[in-house]
Amino acid sequence: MNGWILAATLTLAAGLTASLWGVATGPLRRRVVAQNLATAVACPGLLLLAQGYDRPSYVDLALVLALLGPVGTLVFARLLAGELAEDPPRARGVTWAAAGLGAVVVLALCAVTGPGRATAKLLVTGALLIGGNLVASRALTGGAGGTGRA
Amino acid sequence: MDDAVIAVALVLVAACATVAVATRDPARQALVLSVLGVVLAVLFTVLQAPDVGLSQLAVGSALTPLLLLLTVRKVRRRGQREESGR
Amino acid sequence: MSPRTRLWLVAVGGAGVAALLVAACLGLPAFGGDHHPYGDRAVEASLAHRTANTIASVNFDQRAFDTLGELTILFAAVLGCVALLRQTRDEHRARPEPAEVAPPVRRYALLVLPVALLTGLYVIAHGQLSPGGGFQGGVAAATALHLLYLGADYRALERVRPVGLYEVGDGVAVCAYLVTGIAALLGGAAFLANTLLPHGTFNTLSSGGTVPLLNAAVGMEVACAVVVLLARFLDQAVEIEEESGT
Amino acid sequence: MDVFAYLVAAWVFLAGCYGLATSRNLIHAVGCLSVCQSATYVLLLAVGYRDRATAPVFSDLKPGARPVVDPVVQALALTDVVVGATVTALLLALVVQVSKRHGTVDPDELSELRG
Repeated sequence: MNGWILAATLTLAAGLTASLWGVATGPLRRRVVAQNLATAVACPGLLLLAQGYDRPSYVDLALVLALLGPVGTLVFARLLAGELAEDPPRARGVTWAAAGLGAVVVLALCAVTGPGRATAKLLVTGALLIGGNLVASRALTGGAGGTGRA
Repeated sequence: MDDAVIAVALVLVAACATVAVATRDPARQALVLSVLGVVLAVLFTVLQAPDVGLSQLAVGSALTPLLLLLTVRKVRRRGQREESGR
Repeated sequence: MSPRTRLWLVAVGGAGVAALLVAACLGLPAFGGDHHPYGDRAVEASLAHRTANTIASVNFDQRAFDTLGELTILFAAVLGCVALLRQTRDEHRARPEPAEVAPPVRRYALLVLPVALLTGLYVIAHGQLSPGGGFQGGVAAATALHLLYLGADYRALERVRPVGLYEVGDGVAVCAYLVTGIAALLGGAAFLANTLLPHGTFNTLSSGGTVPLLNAAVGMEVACAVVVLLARFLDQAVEIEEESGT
Repeated sequence: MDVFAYLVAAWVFLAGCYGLATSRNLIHAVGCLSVCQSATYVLLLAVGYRDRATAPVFSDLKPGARPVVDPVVQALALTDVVVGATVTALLLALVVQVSKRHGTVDPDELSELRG
């Protein structure tokens, strides 16, 4: 029995089911927030899996997701700006919950890993994840604003 | 324990693929496809294929949605112009 | 054909395929079985060539010819896109209006752009050691470049992205892959055989003989291909308008 | 669990095919095709999986310390993910052309135009 994999299973099952439900139903403003949530939940899940399988090299996946996931959300924020401006999303609660989850997971993993290059990588991943999701969520809730052209 | 996480990922992939097909509006389908990309990457990781997961993340999270949305925008822009031109 | 008949046809055909697929699934070796003769031999061959990432070894050493086929598909797909999405005579370019981007988004994009580019290069460079390689890193690096479109606007991206250069880079990368293969041929071995360079020390950046070279060629090819593809689509969606239009 | 993974792959493939056949929008059809593609990755990786094994990547693992899964199917899936994306791009370019020529992306309207 491996506690890390159990935690990853619970995180992924709950978080991704919620974001799948959100992305499948409801108005557009809920769907884009759910898409952002999928990134924010999958990234800590991948970090927990890397620890659970005892393979530090799996952290690369979380790093790439933390970088490109918010880029994907920014794509939606930019190209759907017209529709989103009519009915702007509200995502403060979800965003901060996801950011909190990311922070807790990264700190727990850092505590286990101990100082070194691996910890630095974890911290970078965590910073990119949390920063990226906050910015992406900001862009969705009207930050992209303006004319929504080009 | 490994089996449980694989089963969860498989069920998520099946559900997500079904939703992606059932979503008829291309822009909303692009959103579902981007979630499908993330879920597939998780499945590949638990099937111990991090290389494929990385590939899927790189392609599925930003590239495919961007291509789909740009096509939607081009086609819509044409459609709108024809509506107004008639 | 009326939609109703078509739906029936799909149902009948789908049921047939479903039955066959289920029968095939029941006949496959059980999931998670221990019998992988080909895989075990691939791992041994990879360790013999001192390549730490077996998947990179399969891609760029044991089945390098297969990867050449994949590269050809990639190249052909990009060529097709460029031909299909070129600017025709009855279309003209309209200057897109500059977009207004919220300051935090702009700062984020400019801050993350170099980090993402570096990560892409890291993923390519460590392809033969840790998970990653030319295919993944190339896509990541090329996507990162488009943060400039998201963070600023399309004209900012156009300034730092001479598409012609990337088109040339795409061709050069395919040629580099072929030249590496032919060099092995000239050295008296088979096409794309990994005999050109010493295999090096296990688990270092220079290990694996020609694997890092082919890996870098693929990384360049994929990155250039994605940039060219997205450039064509962005042109169509943002800039090009028909003459009769607005 | 013995065949569940294979059945999921079959389900994803059939769902994609259903979407392709009943699609009213070519962009949606291209999306369904990419769902079909992902079914092949699931099937390939499921065939290569081995219980209680780990990835055959030895940068942080001593060779022989743990059983490893099959790398060959992973290499096949890996290249196809990226190449599949560019083929999707080619199809989308065709859709853009169709919309330019015929002014619609509904396959039913397109067949009416022709006949």
